[in-house]
Amino acid sequence: MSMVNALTGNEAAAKGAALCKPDVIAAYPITPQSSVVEHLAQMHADGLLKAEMVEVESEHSAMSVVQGAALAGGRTFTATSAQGLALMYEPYFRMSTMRLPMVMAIAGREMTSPETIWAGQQDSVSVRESGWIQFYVEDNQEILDTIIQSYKIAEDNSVLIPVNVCYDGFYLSHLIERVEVPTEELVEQFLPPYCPKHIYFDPERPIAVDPMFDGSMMMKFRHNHLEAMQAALDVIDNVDKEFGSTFGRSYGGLIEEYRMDDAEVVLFSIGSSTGAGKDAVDLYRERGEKVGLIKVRVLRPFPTKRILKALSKSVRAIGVVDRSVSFGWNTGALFQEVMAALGNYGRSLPGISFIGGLGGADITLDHMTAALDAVIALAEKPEYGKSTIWLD
Amino acid sequence: MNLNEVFFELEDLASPGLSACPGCPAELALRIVLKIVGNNTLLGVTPGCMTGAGAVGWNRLSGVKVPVTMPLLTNAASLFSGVKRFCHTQGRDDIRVVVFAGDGATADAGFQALSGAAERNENILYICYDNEGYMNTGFQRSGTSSKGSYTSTTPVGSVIKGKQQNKKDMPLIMAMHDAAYVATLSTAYTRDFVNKVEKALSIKDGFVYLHIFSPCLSGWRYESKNTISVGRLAVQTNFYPLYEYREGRFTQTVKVKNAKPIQEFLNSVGKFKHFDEKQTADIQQWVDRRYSLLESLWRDS
Amino acid sequence: MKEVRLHGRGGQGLLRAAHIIVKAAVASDKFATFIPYFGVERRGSPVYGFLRLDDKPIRLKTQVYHPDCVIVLDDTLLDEVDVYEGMKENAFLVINTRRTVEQLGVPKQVSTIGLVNATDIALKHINRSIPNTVILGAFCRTTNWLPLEAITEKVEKEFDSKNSAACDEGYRAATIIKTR
Amino acid sequence: MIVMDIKWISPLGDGGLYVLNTGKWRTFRPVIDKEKCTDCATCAHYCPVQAMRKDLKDKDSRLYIDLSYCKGCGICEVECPRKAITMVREEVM
Repeated sequence: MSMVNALTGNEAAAKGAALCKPDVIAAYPITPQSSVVEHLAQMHADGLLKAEMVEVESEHSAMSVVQGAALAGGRTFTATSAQGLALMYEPYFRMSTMRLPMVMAIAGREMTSPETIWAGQQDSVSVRESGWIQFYVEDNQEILDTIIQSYKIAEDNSVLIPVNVCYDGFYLSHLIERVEVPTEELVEQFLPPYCPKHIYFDPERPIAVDPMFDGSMMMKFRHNHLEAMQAALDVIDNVDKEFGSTFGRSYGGLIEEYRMDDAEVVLFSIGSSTGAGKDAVDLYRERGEKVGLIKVRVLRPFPTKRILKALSKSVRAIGVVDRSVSFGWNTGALFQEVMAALGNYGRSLPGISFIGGLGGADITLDHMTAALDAVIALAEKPEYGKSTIWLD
Repeated sequence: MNLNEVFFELEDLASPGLSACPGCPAELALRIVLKIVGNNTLLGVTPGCMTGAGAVGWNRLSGVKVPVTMPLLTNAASLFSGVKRFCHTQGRDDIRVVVFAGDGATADAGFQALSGAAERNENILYICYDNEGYMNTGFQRSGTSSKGSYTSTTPVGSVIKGKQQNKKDMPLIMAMHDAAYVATLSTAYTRDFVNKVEKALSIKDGFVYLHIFSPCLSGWRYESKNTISVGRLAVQTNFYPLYEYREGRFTQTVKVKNAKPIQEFLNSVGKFKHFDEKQTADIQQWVDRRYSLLESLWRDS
Repeated sequence: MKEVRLHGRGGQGLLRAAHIIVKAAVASDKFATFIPYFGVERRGSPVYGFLRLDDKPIRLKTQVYHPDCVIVLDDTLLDEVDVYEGMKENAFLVINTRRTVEQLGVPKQVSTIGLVNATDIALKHINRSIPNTVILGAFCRTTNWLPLEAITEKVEKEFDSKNSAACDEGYRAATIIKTR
Repeated sequence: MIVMDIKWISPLGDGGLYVLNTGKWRTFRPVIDKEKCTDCATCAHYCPVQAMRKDLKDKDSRLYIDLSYCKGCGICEVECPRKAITMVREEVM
């Protein structure tokens, strides 16, 4: 049924978006996301993409154009990186708080300074409190598949929250590999048309959208938004299962547990470094070490319960490999999230934060094995408050 | 359209009770525009006086009788480009998409989005009501504040007296984007005002920009009853000439015979009260220079 | 898994050559990945990239540090880049050069060298000094990892028949030297 | 407490029209001198709240002011070409 192609991450993102038949697309090129815009423009020029393509003058306008289209009831798509995301922050925040579902791909790039154009997750990780759902994926197939999943999640009536599909710049955006591209018919069968019933911007129903609200109303909206985020936890898992039965591929939903049975030492990964992490786990399993890996696929909403469940009683220590930093914590960002999730439920495990891969630096197999060594040592001699280890 | 029809027959689509200052010409402009554009409209009103006055609404109430939303200060033109593009995908090109924006949302923070939308020739009607400053938040300077104006961020001190730079000329800038239609309007010239809004609506092939001179009684310091006369003086002194641009041609629409000295306009509002002879001469020189540029455009096209 | 590092200069078509290898591998039901590593996109500056080939899915999305094969599209790079860095034992080297093997300073762990004057062959077929499709032929011949037909078919599809003829000549013209 | 009423998901002004009782703002109210007024409608062209009314279908209808929302700005007094409108101090109600 599906076509097997060799696609770059950016091509996979463009193809995934096109398969979902958005009504309006607006995007502005930025390294390393640029070829997403180029591929979409080419498909549009070839008549293969029926969407309105708006060639905006900035990311701020890209997010604004799709916001207007979403406000009026359309399905929309855009993509960006780093400075582009920073520039669109104002309408970006508004998109989620107006509860306008859409999908935006982020080809992750380190934030300046020093000046850089290369990979890093600081851009998207920094905006994790903006009310969007955020996926972090591992390979190009997952980029394409997650974009399709994301429309279904975003548009679910119990969710209605926009979704970011984040993939590491260059390490995925420019990586070319085998990707199965499903047929339009199959995607159509999986993803029903978007018919918003919670927002109207139509002369046939003349009401204001987003007038000024007082504080008490604001609390109610935020409350609802937070509840919807929690509702999304189940929706994400279920959509992934449904995706699996339709397309034959699934990703574990919120998290992927890799060789976690009887694991005593667990490494957390996020994004494209997961592959190196899995290879490292395989190497250590071959020598009889009881190690496992949890790939955090969704950073928002945070998959607290899935993580708690995955960390069975046998687990004695954890390590978290971040491609971003948490200024002020002196650790990576995901590390703090994981630790907070455990602490809130009275689970206490010694852990180490690993920071690597900033500004295009590689997170290698050697880094992952070194990280495992450090966590194994920690499990043998448990200790809290361990210093962050920089993978350089 | 007959003016009696506009003022006594067409439905006022704004709420009858908006909290704009008594005598505010922007409120008048909004009401006239909405009457003419009619019900089949999607309206955007940028953060500023008119949203402060309740044009978008409050809590679960709406300020006008057409669908309305408040875009950001920075993105009215692009957000409504998206609205219009989506309407197009639905085969609903008949829906008018109108932005009613202040000068901050137009000439300053919102300028990039505006310029982009005009360059793409998006099929929207963008209206700027220019009260020469951020009047909703306490009369701060904007790019369209005229030179020498007192504003709360360009105060009159013992050394520096008012804004030090000239007004950003938005209508000419937008004409140079080769927008489908550009015009300057004043609520003091009703017939011209109505003609231009009607003409704007007749243009369906691209970006339309209307610039409305909108004196501000609180920020500029004059009595509410003088709103119209202040606006009229701006035209009669050539401070704010009324003209339009369409398909490469500039046309003066209200001719001023024997223009009055700028002093008369300056005297009509408090924000120029501190002017000495030199400041008056400077602004007169600016007015004359710009008017002769416009004259050459009108003459040559 | 076979790991390859490619070296070239901007404008020599390194990226498209690597894409062709990946596409040919995928079309042959194999797995392949390629990550380019480049800075500012400018002609003439050194560029490189990392290719992996395997019979099963490739999870590693990292740079290649210990290549089984190094492909060099321009021998002038030898003077400014350590193209041989980290090469494995019994590694392959495919190089566009008019020099003799003795002039290349090949490290001892390299066991098979494919020499090809790709620039002249490219000039002959496509009238431009873009050696990428010629080097693909030489790569097939030197390593024997992929069938030539799989590559030429993709070259013809992505470029044209002149380029597939250039690729074919690259295959035939390559001088294969076994050092052990 | 889970609030998931569909109405409350996105902020909508679906409760009707927002109307302030701006008629209460006045210190002075406009009064038309019917003798002087020629029904030229200049006042209507300039009234920011559009309070001037006239029934176009009735030929005998005269121009009048709907004071419900008139804020008493005084523009009509200044702009009336016949000086037919006067602002007078509001009575204590």
